Amino acid sequence: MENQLIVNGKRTDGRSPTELRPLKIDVGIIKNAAGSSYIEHGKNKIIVAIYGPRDSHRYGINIERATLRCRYHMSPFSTEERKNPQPSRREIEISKVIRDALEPSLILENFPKTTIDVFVEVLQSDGGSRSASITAASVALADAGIPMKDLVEAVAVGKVDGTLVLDLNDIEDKKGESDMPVAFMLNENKITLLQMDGKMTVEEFKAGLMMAMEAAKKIKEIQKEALTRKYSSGERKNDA
Amino acid sequence: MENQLIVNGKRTDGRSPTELRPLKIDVGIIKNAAGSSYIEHGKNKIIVAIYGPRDSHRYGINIERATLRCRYHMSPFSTEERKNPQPSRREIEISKVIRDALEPSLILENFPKTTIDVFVEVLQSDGGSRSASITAASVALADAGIPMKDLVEAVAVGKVDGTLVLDLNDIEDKKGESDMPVAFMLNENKITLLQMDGKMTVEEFKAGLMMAMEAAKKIKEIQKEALTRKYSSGERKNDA
Amino acid sequence: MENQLIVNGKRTDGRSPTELRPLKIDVGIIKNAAGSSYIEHGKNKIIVAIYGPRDSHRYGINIERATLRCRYHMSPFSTEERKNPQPSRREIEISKVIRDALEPSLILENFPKTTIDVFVEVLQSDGGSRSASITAASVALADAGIPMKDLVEAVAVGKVDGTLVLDLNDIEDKKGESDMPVAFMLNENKITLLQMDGKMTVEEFKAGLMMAMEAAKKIKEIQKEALTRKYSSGERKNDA
Amino acid sequence: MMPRKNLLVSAVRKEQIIKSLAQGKRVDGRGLLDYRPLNITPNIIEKAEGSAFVKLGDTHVITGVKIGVGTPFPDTPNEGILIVNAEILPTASEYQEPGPPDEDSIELARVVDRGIRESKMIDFSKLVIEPGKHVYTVYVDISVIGMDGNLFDAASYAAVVALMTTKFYPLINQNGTLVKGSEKIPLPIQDLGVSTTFAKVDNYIIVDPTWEEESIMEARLTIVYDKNGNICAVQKGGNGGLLVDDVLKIVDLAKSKSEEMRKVLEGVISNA
Amino acid sequence: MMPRKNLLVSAVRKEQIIKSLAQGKRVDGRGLLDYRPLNITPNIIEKAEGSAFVKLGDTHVITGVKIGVGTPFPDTPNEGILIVNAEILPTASEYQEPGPPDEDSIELARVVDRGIRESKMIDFSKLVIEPGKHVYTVYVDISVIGMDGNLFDAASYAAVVALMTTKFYPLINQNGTLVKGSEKIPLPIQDLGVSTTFAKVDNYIIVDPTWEEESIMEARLTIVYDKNGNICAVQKGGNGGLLVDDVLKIVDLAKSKSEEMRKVLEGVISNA
Amino acid sequence: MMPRKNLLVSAVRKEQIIKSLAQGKRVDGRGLLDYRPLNITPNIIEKAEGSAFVKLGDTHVITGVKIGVGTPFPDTPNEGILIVNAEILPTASEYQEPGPPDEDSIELARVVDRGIRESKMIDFSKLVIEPGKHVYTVYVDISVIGMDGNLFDAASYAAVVALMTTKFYPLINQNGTLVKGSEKIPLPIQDLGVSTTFAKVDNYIIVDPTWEEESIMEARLTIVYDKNGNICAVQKGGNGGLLVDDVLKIVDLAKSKSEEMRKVLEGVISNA
Repeated sequence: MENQLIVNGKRTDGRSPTELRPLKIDVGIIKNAAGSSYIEHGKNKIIVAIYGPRDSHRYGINIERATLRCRYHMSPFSTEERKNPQPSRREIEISKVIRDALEPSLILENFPKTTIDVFVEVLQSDGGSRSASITAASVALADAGIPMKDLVEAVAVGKVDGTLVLDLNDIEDKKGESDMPVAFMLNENKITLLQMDGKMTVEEFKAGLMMAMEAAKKIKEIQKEALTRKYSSGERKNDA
Repeated sequence: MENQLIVNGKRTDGRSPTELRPLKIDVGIIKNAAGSSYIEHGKNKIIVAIYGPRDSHRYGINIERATLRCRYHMSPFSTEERKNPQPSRREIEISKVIRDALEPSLILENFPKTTIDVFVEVLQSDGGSRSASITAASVALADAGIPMKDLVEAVAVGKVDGTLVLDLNDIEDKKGESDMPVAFMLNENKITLLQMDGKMTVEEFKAGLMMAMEAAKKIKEIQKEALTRKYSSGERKNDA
Repeated sequence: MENQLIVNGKRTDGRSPTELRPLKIDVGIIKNAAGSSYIEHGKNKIIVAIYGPRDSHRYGINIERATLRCRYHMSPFSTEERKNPQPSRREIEISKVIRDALEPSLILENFPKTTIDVFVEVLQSDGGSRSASITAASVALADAGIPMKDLVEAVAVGKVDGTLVLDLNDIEDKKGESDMPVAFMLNENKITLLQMDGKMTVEEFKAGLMMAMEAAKKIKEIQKEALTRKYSSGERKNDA
Repeated sequence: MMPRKNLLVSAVRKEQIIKSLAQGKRVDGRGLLDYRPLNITPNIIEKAEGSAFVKLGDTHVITGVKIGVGTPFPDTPNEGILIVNAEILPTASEYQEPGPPDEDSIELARVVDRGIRESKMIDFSKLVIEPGKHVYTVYVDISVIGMDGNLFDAASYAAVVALMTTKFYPLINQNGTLVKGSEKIPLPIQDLGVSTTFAKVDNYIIVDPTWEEESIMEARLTIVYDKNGNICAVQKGGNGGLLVDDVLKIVDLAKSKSEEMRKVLEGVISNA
Repeated sequence: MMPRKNLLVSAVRKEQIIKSLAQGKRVDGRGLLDYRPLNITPNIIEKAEGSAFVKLGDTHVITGVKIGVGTPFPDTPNEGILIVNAEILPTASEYQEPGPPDEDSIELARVVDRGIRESKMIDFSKLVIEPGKHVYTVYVDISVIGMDGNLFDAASYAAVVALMTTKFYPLINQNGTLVKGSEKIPLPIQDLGVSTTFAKVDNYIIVDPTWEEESIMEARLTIVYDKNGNICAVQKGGNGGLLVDDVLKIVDLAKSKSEEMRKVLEGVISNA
Repeated sequence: MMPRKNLLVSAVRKEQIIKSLAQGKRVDGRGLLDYRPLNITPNIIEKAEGSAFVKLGDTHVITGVKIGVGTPFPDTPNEGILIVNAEILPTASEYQEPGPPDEDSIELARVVDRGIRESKMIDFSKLVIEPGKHVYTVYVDISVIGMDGNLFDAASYAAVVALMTTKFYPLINQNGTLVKGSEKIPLPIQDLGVSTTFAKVDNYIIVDPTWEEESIMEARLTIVYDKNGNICAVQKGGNGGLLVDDVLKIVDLAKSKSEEMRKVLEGVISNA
């Protein structure tokens, strides 16, 4: 039963092991935000809004650089079973790792004593919602004009029916042998998020990393197109 | 069964449709407060204390006028079934609409950067506790010497057994067809609170509004008497 | 059945009515803390860390002296049944009475506008955990170099099978007739904590107080030895 | 307890808004009694039994409906349960802090709840699986994504469209076990309450206020009409007052406006 | 964790208070061992099974008693349940912020609870409906409306009077269903713990301290005596110490004072 | 949502640390790939079914294991339950405020949880008392007492040693009642995941970073290996990035290092 997730080299949704799910990004969808984006990645539907940099009066704020805050949150209707609207421990951990994934790409020294907020709302969740959130958030940060060294893109790899596969969907995430989301800053050849659970040999781990990196290159093209689409349409926001 | 709430033109507590329940107000009952009042309206027993204006050090405080805060809270023993002491969503909404009902009457520009607190405690609840709270709070604000354009008084009207009635008691509130609390600033011919649920025709709505306004005039007399009683007894507080 | 707690003058753990349980104190066990201590008193295993004096930016901080804060907390594994990690009402009350027990001994005027934190963690609880916490906290405060008039030591007395006994263990605390923890500043002949529940005659109460005071003298010796042990070993911290 | 921070509207801008109203026009070009463009997408969340994405100008709201099973309240053993919850997300505006629902979110949920409940939109007596034991719970969750005024109408439209287009698998009691039915069914809908919101800015009564307009308004009045022209929910908002005559006038305006909006909503639903 | 803000008493006022004590008088005219006027109104809340409004000078406390049905604790299947809860309301003083119970409210509830429990006031073995399954839960809710010192005694008096005057409908097990009895019954009362509170200000021991006095006191001692003259609860308060001799003296003073207050409470109850 | 305050490391100190690393040594004298002294005391809490006190340098962690009875999750009726909870106590450092678990505590608990769960350390199918009704709940509570870096490894070692040395009374179903067995049994252990943590400071990869090192690191990588040499959990930490080559290198380093630490842990356990 369990090894029915890949049949004749095709996955439950018809993809090959190294194929990405459909991925679509829109930029600049929320009026009040400094930057925003909307991503559909598989069945994930996620919205990201950036607020800031804004002066922070919080005691203990960093006086040398902007402080990045991040909230990853799932709407109650985003999951099969209704989700309690209160942040779960899972959401709190993911908020942290998303922040850690984005921060290396940003030049925060330009905005001392300020806060930059990344608000991620998962309207519908599928496998890989944290990866999709990072991909979308990086675009939204670019839309907000936050100076960055590179875009960040994320995708998961994992092992399903003993096979390495790219970009796990919900059922593969739950029933597969392992799941490993990775985020990249490709220009610098850097990894900014890396988590794994399940079991993998060292060789599988290394091969999976390379598979994820190849996919990240494709995702980066989609990110750039989304930004170009907005900024070539003459809606360019002032950097101020 | 249901149309037993009015029998021979008399309501469950013997009143006629346009009759107010007994209403009694005392002023200045809490030593530490800037102003205070106690109201009995039907079986409602409610205490209101005013603190402030006091300097506020809260970030984001209004620098042009006083900020009005309001808490409406029910004691655990105030209801038939013991009420959980934590504020319910109902109490939070009512706190807000009471604040919005009182604020138009106050001249808050006199006290920039300060906070004025209205603390309402329902010791025993009956139908119309939010209306009684507003009536009492306005008197307590006057007792505190907060400059005001007019007193605010509130009362509910509603439909019971197809008849428009004034000042619903508990059972009428629960079993009747509709309930509409209204607060007035009579001098300016203004409505500062208006809520309704249940069903009413447009004509009933309009007639109900007029019925409430007539009752508000009577309530205003009781408010004024309560204030006169205190301030003629020589206990007058300094405005400072 | 119930009067089996003392048999032939011996208690459940073999002690005589006026005998202390084994009591051991270590000083200076947490690297980051300004002061710290570890106490084993019966089966109680408790750690105390002191942080501060540190500048406080809290609104309303005392500008004439240091503000003492205290948290008494039980680890989830410290009790027979797993304890919910959230602070219970019991823990909140005990935090308060411990603070009140320690404060009279400290010269807080030396550190205006600062906060001194006393963090008590009960790793394993037995009867008398609040008393042991006070005994340990006073030593930790000395270790932190907070100037004090005297050490504070605490111990409980109570009535078990009609007999006055010293230093109740868990079963005596739960099944005995009364429990009375007392804290002393012996130099000044003062009591800084005193609670009691259960029933005692006035005579028993007075005799119990004296019994506790005698025990406190012994505990004070152990406190002093612990401090001497650390400070004679050349690890002395600078007062700065 | 504390009022939310309002949008700061400069004195110059305020004057401009009022001057425009005096000339019968809003600063965004609308007439005083015109709604902003309203765009409603039903079934946007496949994982929910019902959903709708409403764009009312730049006010964006998504509502999802989930159907669960619950125990009825002891005093209504023969009725299903309605739970309405709203969160004004921190994405919505720079003044919205993340955290548990604030008073504005709670008020929003409660007003939408009353509109659904008091219009008798759903026949809750038909949402009983086993009397006193198992009933359906209808969760209506409102997420405000973007904030530009008139949240009540946008959230209400999203909620009613989501409910009208909800389809769910019924549960059937087979020898004491609840078994999922084979075909999805709609909710037992019997009415449709339509919300309209008016604001008084200076001396002018306008419909569908933007946030800017709300920030300088005297007060706001939301009225829900059922299909028979009865008023079934009213909520005044804002820290000013309304003349008694304003209220009487708004009630009439709302009646005709609600009929207009009812047609829009019914159109969306029939095309869903 | 943090101490409450105390009333700020000026140095001049403090001197005045102490000078007065030296002359055997409080600044409000009382003797050192006199209570303020005590006014107790039982049955003030009709919706509660028991209630009392206590005015001890300007310290005002209302306590309500509600009787509910609950499941007994596993280790005491044959005992009813007591739940004491206190809130120092924000109406009580300018230092009281609204919010969940602070440490002072919690301490107050716990000290009143111990006074009731340890004096064996209520025979909980008689509050069982079905052993191990259904017992009565006695909720004692204390609302402090006005704060002027000595909350412990005021709250304790309000609680014991409310309990002594409680009347409730018993529940009777009829073939597995709990049915309301036809006539109200009182709680099974077997004792009455009486609280008295002393404070040490400068070198003087006084009873029933006002807030002003509490703000400059060394420490406070509350003692509860049962009807047989046993001590059943003690609580020291305040951030100073008491001499051992003070404690010994207060214990004796409290005994006679508690007999005096017991008569007052019994008078109120018998007239209720 | 907000990052924790880090230790403030002066520029001079930072330079000193890096200069030392360039010479193949840590400022505390260790080699780049050496752990600090590791001291583990099992069974330190008699009231817990399992416990361990771990000192990894000045990072001190106590973990207690409690076994309770619970209802299995509906989708896993034949499995026991694991609940891992961590609190970085305010005793641990001056930056740790008391309060509900912060994001660092939650991340710590979740990473330890994954290490236990994904290594298949415990055979949860053997922790069932009655399928679908009663299963054992294994509570792993982590209290961080002192903080000096590398919490993940210290907490993980404390957790696995506590679990390996846990002994508890089984519950036996006798005619529908759960009865305590007469002899304690161990948990059904089938593997042992070993965590190792590496950090990148300047251009150097080091193991077991101190807090000072973590405060100036680029990033951190924690890897858990099972007994067969499979990776079963990974967590990158820190607000910088790691070169892809660094990750590949660390994975290999971690494998041999985990074998070394496995021997240490097994030694402790076999002597317990």
